[in-house]
Amino acid sequence: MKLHEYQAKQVLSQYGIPVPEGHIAANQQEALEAARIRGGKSILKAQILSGGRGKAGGIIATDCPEEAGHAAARLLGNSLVTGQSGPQGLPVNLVLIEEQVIPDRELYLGLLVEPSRKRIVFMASARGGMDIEELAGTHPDEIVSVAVDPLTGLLPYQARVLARALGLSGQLAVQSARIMRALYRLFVEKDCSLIEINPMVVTEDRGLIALDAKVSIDDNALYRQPEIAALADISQEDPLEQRAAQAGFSYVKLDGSIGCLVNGAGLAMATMDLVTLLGGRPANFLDVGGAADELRIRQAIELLLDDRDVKVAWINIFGGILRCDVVAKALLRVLEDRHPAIPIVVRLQGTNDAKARDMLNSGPMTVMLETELGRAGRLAVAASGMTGKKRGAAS
Amino acid sequence: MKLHEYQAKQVLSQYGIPVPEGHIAANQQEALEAARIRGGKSILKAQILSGGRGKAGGIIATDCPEEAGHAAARLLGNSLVTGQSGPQGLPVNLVLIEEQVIPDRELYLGLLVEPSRKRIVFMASARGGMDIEELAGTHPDEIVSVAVDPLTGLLPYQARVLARALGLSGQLAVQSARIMRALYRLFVEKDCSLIEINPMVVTEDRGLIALDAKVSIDDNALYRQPEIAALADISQEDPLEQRAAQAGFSYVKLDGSIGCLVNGAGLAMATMDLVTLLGGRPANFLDVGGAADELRIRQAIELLLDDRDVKVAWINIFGGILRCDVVAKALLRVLEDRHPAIPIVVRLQGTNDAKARDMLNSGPMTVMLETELGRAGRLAVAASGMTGKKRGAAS
Amino acid sequence: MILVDDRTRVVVQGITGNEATFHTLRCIEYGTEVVAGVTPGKGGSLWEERTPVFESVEEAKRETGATASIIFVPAQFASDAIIEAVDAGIPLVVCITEFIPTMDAITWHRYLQGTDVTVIGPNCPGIISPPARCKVGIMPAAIHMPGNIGVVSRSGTLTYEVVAQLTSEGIGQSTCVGIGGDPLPGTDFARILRRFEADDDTHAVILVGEIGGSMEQEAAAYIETMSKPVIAFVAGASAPAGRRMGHAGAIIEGQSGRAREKMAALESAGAVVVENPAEIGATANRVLSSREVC
Amino acid sequence: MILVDDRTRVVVQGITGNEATFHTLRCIEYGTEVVAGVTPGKGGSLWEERTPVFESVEEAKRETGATASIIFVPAQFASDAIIEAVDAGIPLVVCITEFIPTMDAITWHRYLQGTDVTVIGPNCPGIISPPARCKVGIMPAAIHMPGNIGVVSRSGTLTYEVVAQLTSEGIGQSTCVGIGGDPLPGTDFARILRRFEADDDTHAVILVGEIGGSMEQEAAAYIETMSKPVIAFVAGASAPAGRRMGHAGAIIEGQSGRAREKMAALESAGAVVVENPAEIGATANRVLSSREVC
Repeated sequence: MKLHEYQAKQVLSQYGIPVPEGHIAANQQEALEAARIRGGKSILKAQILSGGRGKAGGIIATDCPEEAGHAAARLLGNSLVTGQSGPQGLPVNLVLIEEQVIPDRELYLGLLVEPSRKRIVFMASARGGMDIEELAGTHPDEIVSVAVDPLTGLLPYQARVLARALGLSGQLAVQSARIMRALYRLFVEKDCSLIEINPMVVTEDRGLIALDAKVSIDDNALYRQPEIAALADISQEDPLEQRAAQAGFSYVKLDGSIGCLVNGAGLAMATMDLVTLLGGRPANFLDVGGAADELRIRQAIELLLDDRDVKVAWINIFGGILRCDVVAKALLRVLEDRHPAIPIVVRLQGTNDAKARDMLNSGPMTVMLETELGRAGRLAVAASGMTGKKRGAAS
Repeated sequence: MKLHEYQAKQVLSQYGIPVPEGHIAANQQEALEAARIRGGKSILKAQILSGGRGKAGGIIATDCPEEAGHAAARLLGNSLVTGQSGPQGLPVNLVLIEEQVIPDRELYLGLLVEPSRKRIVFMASARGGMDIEELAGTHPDEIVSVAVDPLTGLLPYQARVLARALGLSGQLAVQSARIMRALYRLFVEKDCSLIEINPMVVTEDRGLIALDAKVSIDDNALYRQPEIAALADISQEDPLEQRAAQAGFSYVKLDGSIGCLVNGAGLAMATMDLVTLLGGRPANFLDVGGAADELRIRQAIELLLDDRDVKVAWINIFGGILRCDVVAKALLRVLEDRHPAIPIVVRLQGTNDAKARDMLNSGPMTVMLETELGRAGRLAVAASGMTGKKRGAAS
Repeated sequence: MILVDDRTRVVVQGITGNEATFHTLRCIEYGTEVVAGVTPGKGGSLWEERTPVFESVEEAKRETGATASIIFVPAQFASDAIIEAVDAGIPLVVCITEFIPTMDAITWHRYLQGTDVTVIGPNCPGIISPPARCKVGIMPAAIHMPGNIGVVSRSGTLTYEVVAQLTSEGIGQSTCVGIGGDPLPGTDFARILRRFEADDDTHAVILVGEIGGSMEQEAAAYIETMSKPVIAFVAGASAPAGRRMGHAGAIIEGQSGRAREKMAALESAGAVVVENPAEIGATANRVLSSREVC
Repeated sequence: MILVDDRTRVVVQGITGNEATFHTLRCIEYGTEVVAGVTPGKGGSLWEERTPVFESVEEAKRETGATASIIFVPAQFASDAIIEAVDAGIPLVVCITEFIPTMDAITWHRYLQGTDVTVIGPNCPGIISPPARCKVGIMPAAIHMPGNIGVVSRSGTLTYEVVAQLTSEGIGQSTCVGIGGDPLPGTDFARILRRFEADDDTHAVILVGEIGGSMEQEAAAYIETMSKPVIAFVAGASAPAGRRMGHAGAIIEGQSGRAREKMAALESAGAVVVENPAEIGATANRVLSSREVC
């Protein structure tokens, strides 16, 4: 789960990490008032859960409160399309109005969990302000990483290594050590999966300030982070993804036309890969999960049918715990209720597959049964080509 | 550093561990008022830093506030001699007036640092109320110990093992796990060296309550525990030990007549052992420490001279960092200032010992010089026999 | 075979739960020797009127000589269960539980450092060894067939798919290990490959990877030194970057997480990389026939 | 000799402090190869116009090939210094610093678990090996004499006393190790005895214990298996129970902490136990002559 910038800064602030002074506004009036607190210049930042806001016009420097009010009015209520937001963009419901901070230098400080080291790792670079992936490409030697032992936490000597990487000495090094200890504590106590402060700026009069901040939380730990979980902003999610999340599916909307319903993440990815390899385009990733029962399978099928981009549905189930006949029963029920117009390719293997096939063979003609994975994939792709044209012509 | 029972219970309470309701009183009037809050019966407990208070009459059950006031008056301002307090006893300056708790069962729960395992260890027994050393002697199988990994803290499965050792199940086991987690956190966060809750009682209506509590703090960590350090009660220390502590010496008052001044703890113990082996009795353990300079040596010599039990002073220095000539200089200065009446045996070995001996050979006759350890010991013991009689006769 | 054999004695942590009961019965049906269960508060009882339940793993091990554990407890208790098994001296721990917080995984990974314990999972189907008829997991046993091919995978059902393809081609398995889909799995490809390489019963290995992390690249470094053929598939070639694909670990963050990079690393290490997931069995058949492995 | 020899290259942590400067100069005078110092904020400078100072132990090791470290930093920074040395790959760490909180010691002890690093101290005089003219410590060098007797002790000046007695009896030392007076020393008697037993240059060992803990009893268990004679003294026979005698670890808590119990354990393990601290040298002479060790 990602936090908005303003939420991330609130959390940082709770841990004693300096952030710019700022207020959040949901409409022009609030923005105007917030900017008046600032007095003259301020910075407006659209609160969407995506990077690349600057280039997309989501960050605006203003010279007076009135200008801030107007800029807020332009941003609020509209969608902002960034390089990372997807083509529909994301709705701007809040803007953050902050003081303008004049940086001497821009630094990078990030914390993440590195799978190969199995530790929380600090990444630091004196070249802040640019994307870390980009920095890793152009200046890999200027990123220093330090893995933290969970037994000891960040050690003083490690904080010194990081401060040197950031080019800090004296009081600034002492302040950075304090900030890094606080960040580590925050990361652990709030079950973060990522904290990125980019840029962390050095100011002449106020030392280090976290000018921008990204915080992501480990979804598996939200059960013990009720305060964080309450910060979730579902307006930033695709409606189908919201629905899938509520039903407990792993679902990712993609831009193709073949809706895939699969049990298991690996098989679901392999199904997408096969579709793509055969020249089709998957409309989604959908893993119904190990604990799926008839109701959940029905909900998943309906999710596919409700996606207007889906021209063919492919149900690809390898029955283990989940029995194939349960899937067949769910499908028959949906077919009966909704009489879907799109073709449905069904591939059932494993527990009770013969029984399931018998059930479906006596069902409606829109279901194409195939037991072998490759042939089922070719059926789905072929059907998407046909129906894509047919439906396209009809619309 | 040891905490008084009332202080220990305050700390426990801060960590959410249930303790009896109680108030502290420094005089009869306060005791009366505190007992009135209780209403009828209450328990009076003399606050001294020593065990064995019960047998010594320091814990009194009273039936009405007036009785409590009178009992407090009897205890306060007097010394209480217990089996562990030494013959002079310890002054009672405060009494704790507590509600009477009716226990169903008495349990034992302790935490300490076990040197061989290098971990904090929980000790638990369903046989509370008796001394753990005694219990270890009579019922070793009924003490369960669990070592805690500092990486993980007390694990849920370990808390279950301990709860079973305490004979607790259901809600009481859940409560005990909560208490044990809190105790571990307290132990670590406050740099404890010992926590003992004996007895922890099971009550019918209020679950577990810490009826008595001992907490000791690691002296080496007091620099980072200012709140705890402020709780120190020097009234419970021997005046000479107080003075030594202020000067930064390791000093323990003993009941003999040969005052020993040594550099290094091991050599100081060996010096005492040698004195004892030769039939003498050491008046003290005194390690002036590695960083001793002339001033500190002078302070140490004066400490010995000010101890009225000291009939002979034995200065036993193995010069390493500490130069023997510095010791000689300090000694000559004290001799000049105070002209002590008791004999002084001096044994100096190591750095600059020849120079030191030259300095002392031209000094006053009360100094007996000897370089070999065994002979120096025999001189000191022999002198204590003579002067013990002489001074005894003179007094 | 690796990790399990016909002397493996299993303790089931959380045995009295519904899911645990279902799968434990399937394990026993297959032939696994399940000697004990552990459910705090139910010690002293008999599970399904056959298997003794203990208060702790330590007690279970002491009383029954268990040599492996399988964990079915809920996510918030699973890390404690893993460490309890380690502390009890169980050398092989299979953790089926899904959704364990990463911070907990960091702790028990550190705890395992310097021990000889192998943790399979979490969020995995477990281990099955058809020649030993030993299953410590939740995979459908029926699709397996005894043989000489090792399978190691980050997935559940995709492994079943691969195994079913192998079996339908007449290629039996020595041991199939699902190491799980979490970002910090207890063990990794390289360590399992090392065991297969040293195992006389295994003649070739199928590796089923996926996007995210760099475990396939680390495996590739070891594959270069292996004498036995490795056939590899990496799921997620069509997955978009930055999105989590079901498994907590299946997310492309940076170059090394992409399927293309993983496949390239495996291929250049000498593995036969299959692009089409429907052709893993057939490719295995072709490769193994040509190398006369089976 | 053990732990150090004439190839030992020492880095001094906290070299620019007064005490560190004094003792480092003494080490160099004796013959120790001090190759680097570390003081954060002073990296790049030269200590006493001769030895390079670095920002970190890692850098010092990389640049100078240091093989041992000696720590003089204040107590609140000492645990960090120990772990920094371990992380830098220094296999021998001598910590002179006194007054380290026990909670910190618990942490770095856990950190050392599973590593091959030897920590001598804290609160110790260090190590000296007269035949190698290598001193990584603060003991007065002049009292030592090259020879074949190993000395291991929990004390500082009492060790000097014992060594001076040995030297005056004409008995030289292979290596003298002060493991320190803290309750949780980095290493213990048994581990040092094991090294002496394996060391061809050492023919017998003097062990100087004291009250508190049970390290002498653990040593006794090993002494039973030793081929070389051990002469032991335990300080604190006349100390009262429950009082801390200078050293944080020297406090009698329970039976096993008493000198009498320790002496009995050592004696029944075959060590020659000396009661009179003034007779350790003479006893050594007698024992060693009779066994023809020297």
